Amino acid sequence: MTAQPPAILTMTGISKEFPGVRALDNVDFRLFPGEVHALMGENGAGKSTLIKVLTGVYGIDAGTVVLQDRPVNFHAPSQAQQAGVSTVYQEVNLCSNLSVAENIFLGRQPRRLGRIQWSVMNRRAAELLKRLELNIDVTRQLSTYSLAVQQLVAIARAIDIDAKVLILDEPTSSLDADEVAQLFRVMRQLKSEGVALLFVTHFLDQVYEISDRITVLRNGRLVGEYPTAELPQLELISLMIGKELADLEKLEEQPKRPISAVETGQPFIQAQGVARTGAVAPFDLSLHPGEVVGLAGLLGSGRTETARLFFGADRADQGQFLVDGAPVAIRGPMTAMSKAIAFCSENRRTEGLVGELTVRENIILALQAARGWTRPLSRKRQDELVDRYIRTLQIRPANPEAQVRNLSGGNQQKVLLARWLITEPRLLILDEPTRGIDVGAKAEIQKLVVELSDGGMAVLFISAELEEVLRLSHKIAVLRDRRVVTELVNDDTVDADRIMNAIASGAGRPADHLVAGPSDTDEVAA
Amino acid sequence: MSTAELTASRRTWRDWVPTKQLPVLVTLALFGLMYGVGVLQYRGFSDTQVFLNIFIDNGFLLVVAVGMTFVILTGGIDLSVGSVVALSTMVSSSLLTEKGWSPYLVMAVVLAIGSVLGFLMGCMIHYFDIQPFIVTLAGMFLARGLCYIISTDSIPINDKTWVAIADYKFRMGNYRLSVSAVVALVVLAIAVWILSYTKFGRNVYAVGGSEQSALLMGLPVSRTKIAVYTISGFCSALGGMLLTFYTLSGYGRGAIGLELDAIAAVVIGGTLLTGGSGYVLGTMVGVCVLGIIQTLITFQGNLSSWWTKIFIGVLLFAFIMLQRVIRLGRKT
Amino acid sequence: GDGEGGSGGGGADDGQIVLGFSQVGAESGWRTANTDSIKKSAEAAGIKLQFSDAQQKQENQIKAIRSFIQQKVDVIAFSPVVESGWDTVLKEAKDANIPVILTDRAVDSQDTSLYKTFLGSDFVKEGKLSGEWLVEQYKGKTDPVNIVELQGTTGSAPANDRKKGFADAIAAAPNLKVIASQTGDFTRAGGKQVMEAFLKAHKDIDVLFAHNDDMGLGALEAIEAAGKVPGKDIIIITIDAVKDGMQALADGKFNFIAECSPLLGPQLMDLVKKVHAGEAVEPRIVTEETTFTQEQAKAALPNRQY
Amino acid sequence: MSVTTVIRHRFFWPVLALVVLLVSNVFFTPDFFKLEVRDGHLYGSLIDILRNGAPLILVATGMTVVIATGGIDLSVGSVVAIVAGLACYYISKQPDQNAVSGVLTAVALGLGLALLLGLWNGVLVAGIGIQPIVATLILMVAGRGLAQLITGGQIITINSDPYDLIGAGYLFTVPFAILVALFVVFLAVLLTRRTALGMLIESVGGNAEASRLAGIRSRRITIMVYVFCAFCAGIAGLMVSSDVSSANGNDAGLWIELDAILAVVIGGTSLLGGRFSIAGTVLGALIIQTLTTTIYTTGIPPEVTLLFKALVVTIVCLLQSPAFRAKVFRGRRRPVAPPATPASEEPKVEVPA
Ligand SMILES: Nc1ncnc2c1ncn2[C@@H]1O[C@H](COP(=O)(O)OP(=O)(O)OP(=O)(O)O)[C@@H](O)[C@H]1O
Ligand SMILES: Nc1ncnc2c1ncn2[C@@H]1O[C@H](COP(=O)(O)OP(=O)(O)OP(=O)(O)O)[C@@H](O)[C@H]1O
Ligand SMILES: [Mg+2]
Ligand SMILES: [Mg+2]
Repeated sequence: MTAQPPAILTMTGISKEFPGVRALDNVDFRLFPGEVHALMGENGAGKSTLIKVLTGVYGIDAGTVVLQDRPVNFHAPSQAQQAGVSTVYQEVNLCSNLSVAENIFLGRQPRRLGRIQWSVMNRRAAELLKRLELNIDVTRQLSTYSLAVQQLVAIARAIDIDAKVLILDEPTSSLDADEVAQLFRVMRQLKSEGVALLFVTHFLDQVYEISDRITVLRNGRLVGEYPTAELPQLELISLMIGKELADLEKLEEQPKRPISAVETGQPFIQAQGVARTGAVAPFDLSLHPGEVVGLAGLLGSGRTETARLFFGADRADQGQFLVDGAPVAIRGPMTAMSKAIAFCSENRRTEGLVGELTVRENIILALQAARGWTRPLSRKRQDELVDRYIRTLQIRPANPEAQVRNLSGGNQQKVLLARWLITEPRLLILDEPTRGIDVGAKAEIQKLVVELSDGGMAVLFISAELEEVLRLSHKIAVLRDRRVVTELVNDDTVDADRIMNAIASGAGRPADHLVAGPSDTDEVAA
Repeated sequence: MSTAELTASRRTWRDWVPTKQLPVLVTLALFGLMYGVGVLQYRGFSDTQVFLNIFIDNGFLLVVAVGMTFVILTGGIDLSVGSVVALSTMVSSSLLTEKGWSPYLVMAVVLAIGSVLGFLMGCMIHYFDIQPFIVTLAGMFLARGLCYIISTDSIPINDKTWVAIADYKFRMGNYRLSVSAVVALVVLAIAVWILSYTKFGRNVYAVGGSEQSALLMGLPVSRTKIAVYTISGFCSALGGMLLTFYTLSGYGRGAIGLELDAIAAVVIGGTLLTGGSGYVLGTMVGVCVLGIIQTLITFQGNLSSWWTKIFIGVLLFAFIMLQRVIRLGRKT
Repeated sequence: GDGEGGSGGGGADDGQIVLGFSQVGAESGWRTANTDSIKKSAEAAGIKLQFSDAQQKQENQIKAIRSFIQQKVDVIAFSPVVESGWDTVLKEAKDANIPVILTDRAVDSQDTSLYKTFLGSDFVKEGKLSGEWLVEQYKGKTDPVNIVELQGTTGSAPANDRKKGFADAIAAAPNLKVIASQTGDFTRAGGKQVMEAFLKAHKDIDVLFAHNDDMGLGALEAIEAAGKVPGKDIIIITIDAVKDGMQALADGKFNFIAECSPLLGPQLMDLVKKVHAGEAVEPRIVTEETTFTQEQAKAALPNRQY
Repeated sequence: MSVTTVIRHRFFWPVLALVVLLVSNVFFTPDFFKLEVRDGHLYGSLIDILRNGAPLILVATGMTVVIATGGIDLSVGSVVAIVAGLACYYISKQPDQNAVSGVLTAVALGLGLALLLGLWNGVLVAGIGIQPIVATLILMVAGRGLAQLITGGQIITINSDPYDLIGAGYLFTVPFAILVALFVVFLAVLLTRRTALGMLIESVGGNAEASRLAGIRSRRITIMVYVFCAFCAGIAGLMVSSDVSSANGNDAGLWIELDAILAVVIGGTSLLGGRFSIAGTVLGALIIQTLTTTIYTTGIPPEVTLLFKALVVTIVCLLQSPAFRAKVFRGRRRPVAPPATPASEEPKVEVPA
């Protein structure tokens, strides 16, 4: 096509097979300097695999890679890095036992006379993060920060490496609009410096906002390469999903029941003055059967921590919960589950799945835990349940005996969701359930939430995508600085702007006594 | 607002106690407590030389434990250290006494043998993806077997240089430190420096934190992993040499079970066996704790053999419990 | 250490002799009996015993001896874990004017002034006595005699020495041949397992020589399970003469035992007193030991204390 | 089943190692595989291997589940010695050592104590949160002393026919010890695979935090596995003491923890926890016992024994390592490029056949 600058990276005829799965089949891919190239495809289409094959994480079965006119064959990510390819992989791959600054500079620490200069490193790390509008204590251990911060740190690390090619595999999956904007600003600047950017995301608006060119993969095969400007959104979706446009109409959203129809009778669960020192300030929140309550707030505002209290993942040290009007001490996940509460964590890799176990085992895990080890689910029953949810959520590969760790990121998320759905909870807490999920599946999940709530299930819904929260929730609790600042009934008057206003001018001051706890958080310049 | 201001304004008293170093500090405090008990309980315990003797008597253990710290920080383990220590005592003594080699050449050979063994184990662990426990267990059998091949008897060392080194004392007023104690402290200092001020040292922590992440971050994982086992092999060989300064002999059945002492010292010093967290200075405190337990028992002087073991167990238990209680107490 | 003079006699305030004793460990019944005997006789002799267990580690023994020196005991006695490497610490003891007595095993120091005396059994001799008895049994016969040997823990002194003594003795009779030799770690279980394997691998075993009674006792069970009669089909020679071993000998299951007595407490206390008083003592004192045949065992068994 | 499915089976290499070891014995002992009935019971080298391996099989089975939770139990050797000591001590104090009731009480006492010791380990690990290796190191050291305390550092010899049955007796011509080991292994398999326990253990070992958030009572499970492990070690203790009709506090079970861990790993269970295989462990234990027996029968001198052991362990582990097989058997397909100049590499295109 445009033959003006020669491609910096050309991949031809790439194939990659895992035992039982053909992840890539004769895929071609080109990347030009000074462009943002979006790699699109459904969950499991092979996007991450293509990236890993390129950077030497996996060996290539067949095909050639040419970087700057020279054929390359990397055997380790370090080689790719040295050749000028810098990568942010899909799951956050940092060392959470080290400080933020170290994570950014590992392997490239500023040194004098062979001695690492810690103060220089910390200063530069802070400066670098400020470029992404992140003001945090960089000497703190990375694990004390939320996933979103970790994602930003990974990005900071990648962009600081002086690279000719920058690969970002779903960097925005846990980021809020603000952070995304910052990231895009940085990406544009790099682009203007002639860096070639490869960008993977499931957010279509982001694709159209930033990318110049799109390559679509489906089932490990190349569908085609298109200039973004010439590819309408719906057509892109149909290319990814491989269905006709007409079929997509089904994914259109359904009308939501009005709140008056939901908030009747006794709430299923009520939080009264619940709080946890150093984590969340006292708050009240109630959920009725069939009600979807969204939590909105900026990154690190305490949505996750609030949700964890409902499940007993962390124990509340103030206030009380009423379930069906009766006080209940939620001491741990077991008590919560006995009250039919389910919690789908945002951090699927460390808090959700057991990578070594199979899809089937991961799905039945919570149900089995609730029954106790002496009453195993019969194999027949397991297969029934698992098959049903593999079909409903379109988990791929549709093999219940596949190891979960080998699934693509989005499919892992679906497995986690399935685990909680089969427990048939009365309250389902979904923390970023659509993180890393493709458009088709996302619509399915949203539809599912609506169906479930219609069926009488209460849902506590957290998402970095405000639109999603708005679309699904009957009521939205707005958080700021780990304090519930206001509660909005989601009627026609409420839109993204109003919520942003609520966040910005939120009623409460920052809770000073909270911010410096041991599980301290980042700050976001508002 | 600058970051510095931001963070400064948010500091509370908690921040003044360094969270990361806490396990080491707690261990140190408990060591002080035990020392105090010894001073109150036994005559002559307060003599500073008793304290220095801990280093003189355990110099070799300290060196071995320092090597072990590197390995454990990467999430591995090295069971071969005890046997490699024994092997180096055998190699030194047989080369010196039976072959009459020059002592400096012997030192070089011994250190080389240890490092090569460590290097080979590291390669097996990394390239063939075999669990460290098993590879080093095989290494343990191998080194011990080599000892017996050299001789099943103990071999004395009469070499002049060796004896001179063994007898040399650094004096500070009334107090003495042996060469091996000083060597051990130097090794410790070097290890502290490597682990906190070199790229390699930080890579050790990164690999221990998450090997996969380290790999994806483009760190030289293979080099790091192989290097830590080489270091451990080197330290074991050096430890074996220090042991020969202590005993002036080589014995194939020496240092049996030393690997457990070394691991215990590392872990008591606050390092996590899962890797990625800990300090080599903690290891020193761990060695001191083991040393003081031994000293207490010697001063006690009338424990029967089995009560000695039970007493060691009870002290270990008390120690670890206190460590836990103090740390938990801070968390909430 | 600084302080008052530091010559012998300053240990206990009441003029009681203080003996620092560093034991190898508690690795076997023999060793424990040894410890027991020393503790009991110290008490009987009115000697204050500072006991320390080295858990089979030379380092610990050196530490213990150093600590004895620091505590200014009157006499130091110890059973060395190994032969070599004692010069330094023994010199320290000598400088501090504390006499040293070796028990159970010798050290290989060139400078014999470092210790007053060595009280103990002679492992080589035990092996030799066993071998000589066997040679005697087959005197005048030329048929090949197949011997299997159960060794003690590899690298331990009794195993090395007994093996050597035995080999030296049977070298006199060319028809006696050790066809298999394996370690049974001085334990019954070890003896049993190894003997089982020997019985399968070698069809014509005439003699079993075990480095201690326990391995012999274990081997007994293996031999019986194989349908052979111990003491008849296979001649059994062992060392130690513990009660169970003597019983087997008296029952005709063993054929010969060379004694290795752990009960050297009384002798040791005598020596301690003499050494403390500055009397001259023999540099080498062999413990009173003997050998037993089946007949002798029957006679000796009733008053066997260990 | 095709040849490739056989070769691909995860037990292929360990089984091959076992077979090679067994067969190599034939060169030294021609009738190595011969089984005969002597004095009304089975007799032969294979039976010896099974019977002598029974304690190791037991301990390794217990160790497997502990390792599956990501833990380790160093104290099993001491538990073996304590239980052996206690049972024999009790029997030795009985007026009639042959009384079945006395023996049963001794067995119950021993196993009861084993359960308590396991509980102790479990509470230290799961309740107090001490690292398993240290928690069990405490009992490893102190327990050995305890065993010696019970036996007075001496060997307690007993003459009890009912007690002898456990380790040295026969039932239906088969050594009783083999039956006991089989039964416990069967029980373990049943408990872990017929209930959900196995999966929950693997989940805890695979990802402890995720398991907690899935509502698994990981604490309880962890305590349970340590109790089970000590129980297995306890039975092994009864077995070894009964085998030689005596208890030896100093030597019983010495270093058995290393052999057990080795067996577990040879059997394909990762020391990091997660997936476990009891069948694999039994296989591993048999390999180790066969190795020991082979050393005895082939007349390898004791000084070389350890070298030989190192060699075999290395070979077995190498064969088991997929990375090794990939690198060595199929040749290396991708030459390793020097990291600094990756771009100068010629592209290597391989098309899988
Ligand atoms: N290590 C592996 N072993 C086996 N199969 C794998 C492995 N890694 C990936 N796969 C399979 O390869 C296919 C492609 O996965 P990949 O991770 O590339 O998808 P993706 O396009 O990145 O999807 P997502 O949007 O969900 O991240 C999937 O079917 C996945 O199950
Ligand atoms: N398990 C934990 N341990 C320590 N600190 C934690 C933990 N979980 C959360 N935090 C801290 O608490 C802060 C509050 O984060 P939380 O995840 O609740 O916010 P959020 O609104 O969900 O934001 P995000 O969108 O980043 O997930 C986080 O920034 C993090 O630093
Ligand atoms: Mg992906
Ligand atoms: Mg969150």
